[in-house]
Amino acid sequence: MKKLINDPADVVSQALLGMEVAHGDRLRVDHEHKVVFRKDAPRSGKVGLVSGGGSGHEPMHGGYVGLGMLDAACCGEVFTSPVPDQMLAATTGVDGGAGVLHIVKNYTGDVMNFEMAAELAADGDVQVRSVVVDDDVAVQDSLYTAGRRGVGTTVLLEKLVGAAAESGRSLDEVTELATRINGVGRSMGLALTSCTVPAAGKPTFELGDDEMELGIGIHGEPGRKRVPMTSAAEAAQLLVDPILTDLPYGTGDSVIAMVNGMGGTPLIELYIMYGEVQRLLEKAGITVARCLVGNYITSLEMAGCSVTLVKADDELVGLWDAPVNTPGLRWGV
Amino acid sequence: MKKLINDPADVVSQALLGMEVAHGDRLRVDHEHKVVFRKDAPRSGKVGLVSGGGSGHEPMHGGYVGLGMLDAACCGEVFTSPVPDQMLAATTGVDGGAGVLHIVKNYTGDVMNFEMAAELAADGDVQVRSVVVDDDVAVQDSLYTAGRRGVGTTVLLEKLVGAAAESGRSLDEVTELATRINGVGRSMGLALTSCTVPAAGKPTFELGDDEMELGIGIHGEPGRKRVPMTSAAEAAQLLVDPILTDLPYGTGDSVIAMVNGMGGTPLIELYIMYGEVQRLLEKAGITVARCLVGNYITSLEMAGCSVTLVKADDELVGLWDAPVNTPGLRWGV
Amino acid sequence: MGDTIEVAQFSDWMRRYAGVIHENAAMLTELDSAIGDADHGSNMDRGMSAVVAALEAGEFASGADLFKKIGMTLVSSVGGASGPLYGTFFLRFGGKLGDGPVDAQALGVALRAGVEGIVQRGKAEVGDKTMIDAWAPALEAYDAAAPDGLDAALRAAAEAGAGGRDAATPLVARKGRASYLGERSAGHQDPGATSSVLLLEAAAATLA
Amino acid sequence: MGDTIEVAQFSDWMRRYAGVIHENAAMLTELDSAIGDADHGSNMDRGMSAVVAALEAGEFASGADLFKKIGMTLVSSVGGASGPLYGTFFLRFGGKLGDGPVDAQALGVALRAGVEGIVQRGKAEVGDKTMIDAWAPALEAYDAAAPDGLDAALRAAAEAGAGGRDAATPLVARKGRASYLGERSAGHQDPGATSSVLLLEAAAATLA
Ligand SMILES: Nc1ncnc2c1ncn2[C@@H]1O[C@H](COP(=O)(O)OP(=O)(O)O)[C@@H](O)[C@H]1O
Ligand SMILES: Nc1ncnc2c1ncn2[C@@H]1O[C@H](COP(=O)(O)OP(=O)(O)O)[C@@H](O)[C@H]1O
Ligand SMILES: [Mg+2]
Ligand SMILES: [Mg+2]
Ligand SMILES: [Mg+2]
Ligand SMILES: [Mg+2]
Repeated sequence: MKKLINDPADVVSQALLGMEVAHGDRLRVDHEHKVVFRKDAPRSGKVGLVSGGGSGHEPMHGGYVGLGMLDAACCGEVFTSPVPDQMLAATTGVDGGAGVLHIVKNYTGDVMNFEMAAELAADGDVQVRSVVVDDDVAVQDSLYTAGRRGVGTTVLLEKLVGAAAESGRSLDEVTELATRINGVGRSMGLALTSCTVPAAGKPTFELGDDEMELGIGIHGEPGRKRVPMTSAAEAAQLLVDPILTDLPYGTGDSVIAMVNGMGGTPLIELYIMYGEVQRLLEKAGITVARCLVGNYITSLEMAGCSVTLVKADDELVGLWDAPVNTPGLRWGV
Repeated sequence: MKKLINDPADVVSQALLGMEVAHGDRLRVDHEHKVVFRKDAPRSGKVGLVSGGGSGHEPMHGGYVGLGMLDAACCGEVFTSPVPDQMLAATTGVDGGAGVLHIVKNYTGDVMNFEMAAELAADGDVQVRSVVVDDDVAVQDSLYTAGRRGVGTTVLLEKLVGAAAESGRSLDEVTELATRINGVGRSMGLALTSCTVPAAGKPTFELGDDEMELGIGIHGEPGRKRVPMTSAAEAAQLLVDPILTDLPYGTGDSVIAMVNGMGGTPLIELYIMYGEVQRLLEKAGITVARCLVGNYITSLEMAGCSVTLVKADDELVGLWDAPVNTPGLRWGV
Repeated sequence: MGDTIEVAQFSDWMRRYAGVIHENAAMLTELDSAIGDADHGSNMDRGMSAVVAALEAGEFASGADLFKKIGMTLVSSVGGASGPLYGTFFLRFGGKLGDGPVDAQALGVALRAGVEGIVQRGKAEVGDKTMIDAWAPALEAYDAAAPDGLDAALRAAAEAGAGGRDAATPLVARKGRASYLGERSAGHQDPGATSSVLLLEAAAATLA
Repeated sequence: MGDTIEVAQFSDWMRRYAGVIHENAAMLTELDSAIGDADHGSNMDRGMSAVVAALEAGEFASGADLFKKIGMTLVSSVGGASGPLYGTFFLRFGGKLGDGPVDAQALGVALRAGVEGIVQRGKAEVGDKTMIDAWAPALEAYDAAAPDGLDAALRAAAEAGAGGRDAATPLVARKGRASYLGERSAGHQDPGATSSVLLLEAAAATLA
């Protein structure tokens, strides 16, 4: 394992030290709880947005804290959900009287820890709601399983809901919006290489030179199936087809699209992928209203990419274009 | 070689197709010449800024085209300088009557091709100046050698000079500023892995699990020397020490600092590195006025990072904070 | 060893488990690499080190006090799926212990309450390929052997837990991270079931 | 083969060189991996394919015309260091050929002009570990053997070029990308010197 770290056990807290000095103008870090706060949190009268999850997905979530996006992000160990104490500290730290929305990715650990935190916060009478993002079409949804994972839609949702909260919408409205966005968000990902969890010290899985993993999440897990390595054009099809099949909308609609790198794929390849994805959407009669191409929700140094589509209407495009000022996403300010 | 591409010979033109659809609101692509133009180029009365070089360093340079930064970027093959025809097309395409500055990284190929283009452009009576960036302290400077490479300072220089050009400064002023910035910019980089040039099909060099390359450029070349793999704290020292030794300034001064990833190093590690770098600068009595942490000038999927310092005075900080709207760098707008 | 358990023995159990987890952390993470995210060993190791630190720092008058602390410590330090699950287990387990010495039957009641807590949190059933596949048969075996005393009951539980763990290996996961793998999860041993059996084995070695 | 060169032979030279470059592209890139950026083979291959396409597309009345086109084509298609260097070589080379048939002495004059172009562009000297290390001894050997005719001169040039290329291998590079490696560049064969020798060998096989 070759990583620019000092101690595998200390990766998260040391990265937070770096974030704090790099972005001290906009962010504040609670090192005890490993929570990244917007510098001016809590903002009175504004619904607080809290997200969090395992680390290793940078810039998510700490990099999405700031004006027009999150008020706080809880940083768990690498690929490990944070603990309720962290979410509680974040929740009480951002509550400006208008309540707090937890944005939770659908993983057993994340859901349970956020649930425990919400129970604790309710005792202290902060009004807490939560939305669970579950947009990964690689996973069959069913009542009898853990359901779909939360992946790329999380990024777009945090931006969109962040803008809504910034504009003064109520906790009910913000929660409704978040639920609606999750309902029209779909993602699918693939990996060309494994990543190495620092504490594990070796790659999570081995993959041949002629293979890739299709239907991966964001924790360096193996995917739904192993398929032969293929061209960008075919890889795009492998990602877009299952999304199109699953979309609760289609021809004539427009979307916010993201082609996301898993951390180790160069931007030049992501642009090739975006070209392919765009062509497939065009063929399906879907217009891209806005897009992101880059590393937005990653799995350490994994090579690979994912595609996310969120149906866009005028309201969402307006929220998308609203100012955002975070380390990971910034415009309009 | 596992890459999300269609054809090793067609990587650059296909990525440009993706860039064009992703950023069509701000950019225009001349596919024949592989030049990325600012959509509203040429801007009458504004000095045109043209850069370019081999591809594989994304977001540089195409991702730095836009308001407040470059007017055009010439995209060579991967790690290969573009040809004079490209620079000529870019130069005539951005000249708004106030002349054009070529921002050239000091590599034999880049320098010669830009030189030939400038000769051709002068025939067509566009006024052309050029600045050659040579900031890499890993390379001994000497009259008898090719001199130092141009690396990280290029990014900061394009931003700063871009703001100056945007504000209406003359070709002389902009050229003088660029030369001045290059004079106070220093960089040093290291690699944990090689990258694979698509047309070559295999890693440029092999590196053991306990080794790293110190003093690398940005073309996937082996470095100045091979050293044992080490901690983030020691790696930071290996990068910062030679920069400090070489700086034409020191204690009491302030800088714009960049901790840059080579493409395959996750952001969480770059933040750890930034924390270490900041601490070393503090010890040396140097204040960080502004910083960048992320993948800004890369070598495909190479793991590793570089540190760049540019001395900052009030003028430069003002130029830094001025609005910029490019795919790779955006704020204030 | 008598037929009731003292608070000190509970401490021993936890210390022994912490040691066993530390020794087996790489193995647990390896199992989690195959069908999860390569952190179960480090998660449990981090949690049990925190538990040992809590034991050093405090005095505990009763098993109830002790396990309340342990449950809270795990909830606060592990994260992931296993943090809330093991945390809830010990909180509920401790909640049933009462103040006095604990006999085989009382321990059985507490274990069942702990496991019910896991089920409430995680909503897994036997056959979902989770730690429940170890715990469910372990509880049954425990109750069946409890009349023969603590030692017999705990040994039976550990053995049945191991059987349940192994029986789950061929299954396709329906809960937890392994469920995302679909058919590919079959044939792999569940990390949480594995750490649960280690807990039962440590109990058999310390509580009887 | 006579003692003067026809335009068709110049075309043959270029076609043959294109083929040789294509066959040796991987080897040239391999050399460039060790002390450069792993693109010399693909650079030259791209350029010489463009040259072949230009030969197909056009008719050339004289060597001067032909090499002007070739030089421009290389400048416009190769990039990197080798594009301007080989491009300038052929532009200057062609500029000296004149309209009539080319004899051994005239070819020598043209070669020297080409190499002077490389030196003007790249400012390298013998011993800097660049293609100049092949060209400089090649020119000398050519001139010395020119009285014996084209064939002898070109063979001598190719052989001396190879000697120069090999003599540069132990050197530390002072120009081009290899110079960034410092001491580590010693012991590696220079890619550009290698492709230059291939060009001379192709000349010996086609022009005499
Ligand atoms: N819903 C659930 N109910 C019971 N146990 C579960 C459930 N989900 C996961 N587990 C257990 O948790 C283990 C994984 O723990 P761990 O790796 O620490 O957490 P994470 O999956 O969040 O990385 C699994 O092997 C499984 O035994
Ligand atoms: N200044 C120079 N003068 C002469 N030849 C040079 C000079 N710089 C580089 N070269 C030659 O160019 C070769 C490298 O060409 P190539 O790999 O195509 O370009 P780049 O170095 O831009 O990647 C070197 O092997 C060397 O022979
Ligand atoms: Mg985990
Ligand atoms: Mg090159
Ligand atoms: Mg796990
Ligand atoms: Mg090269």
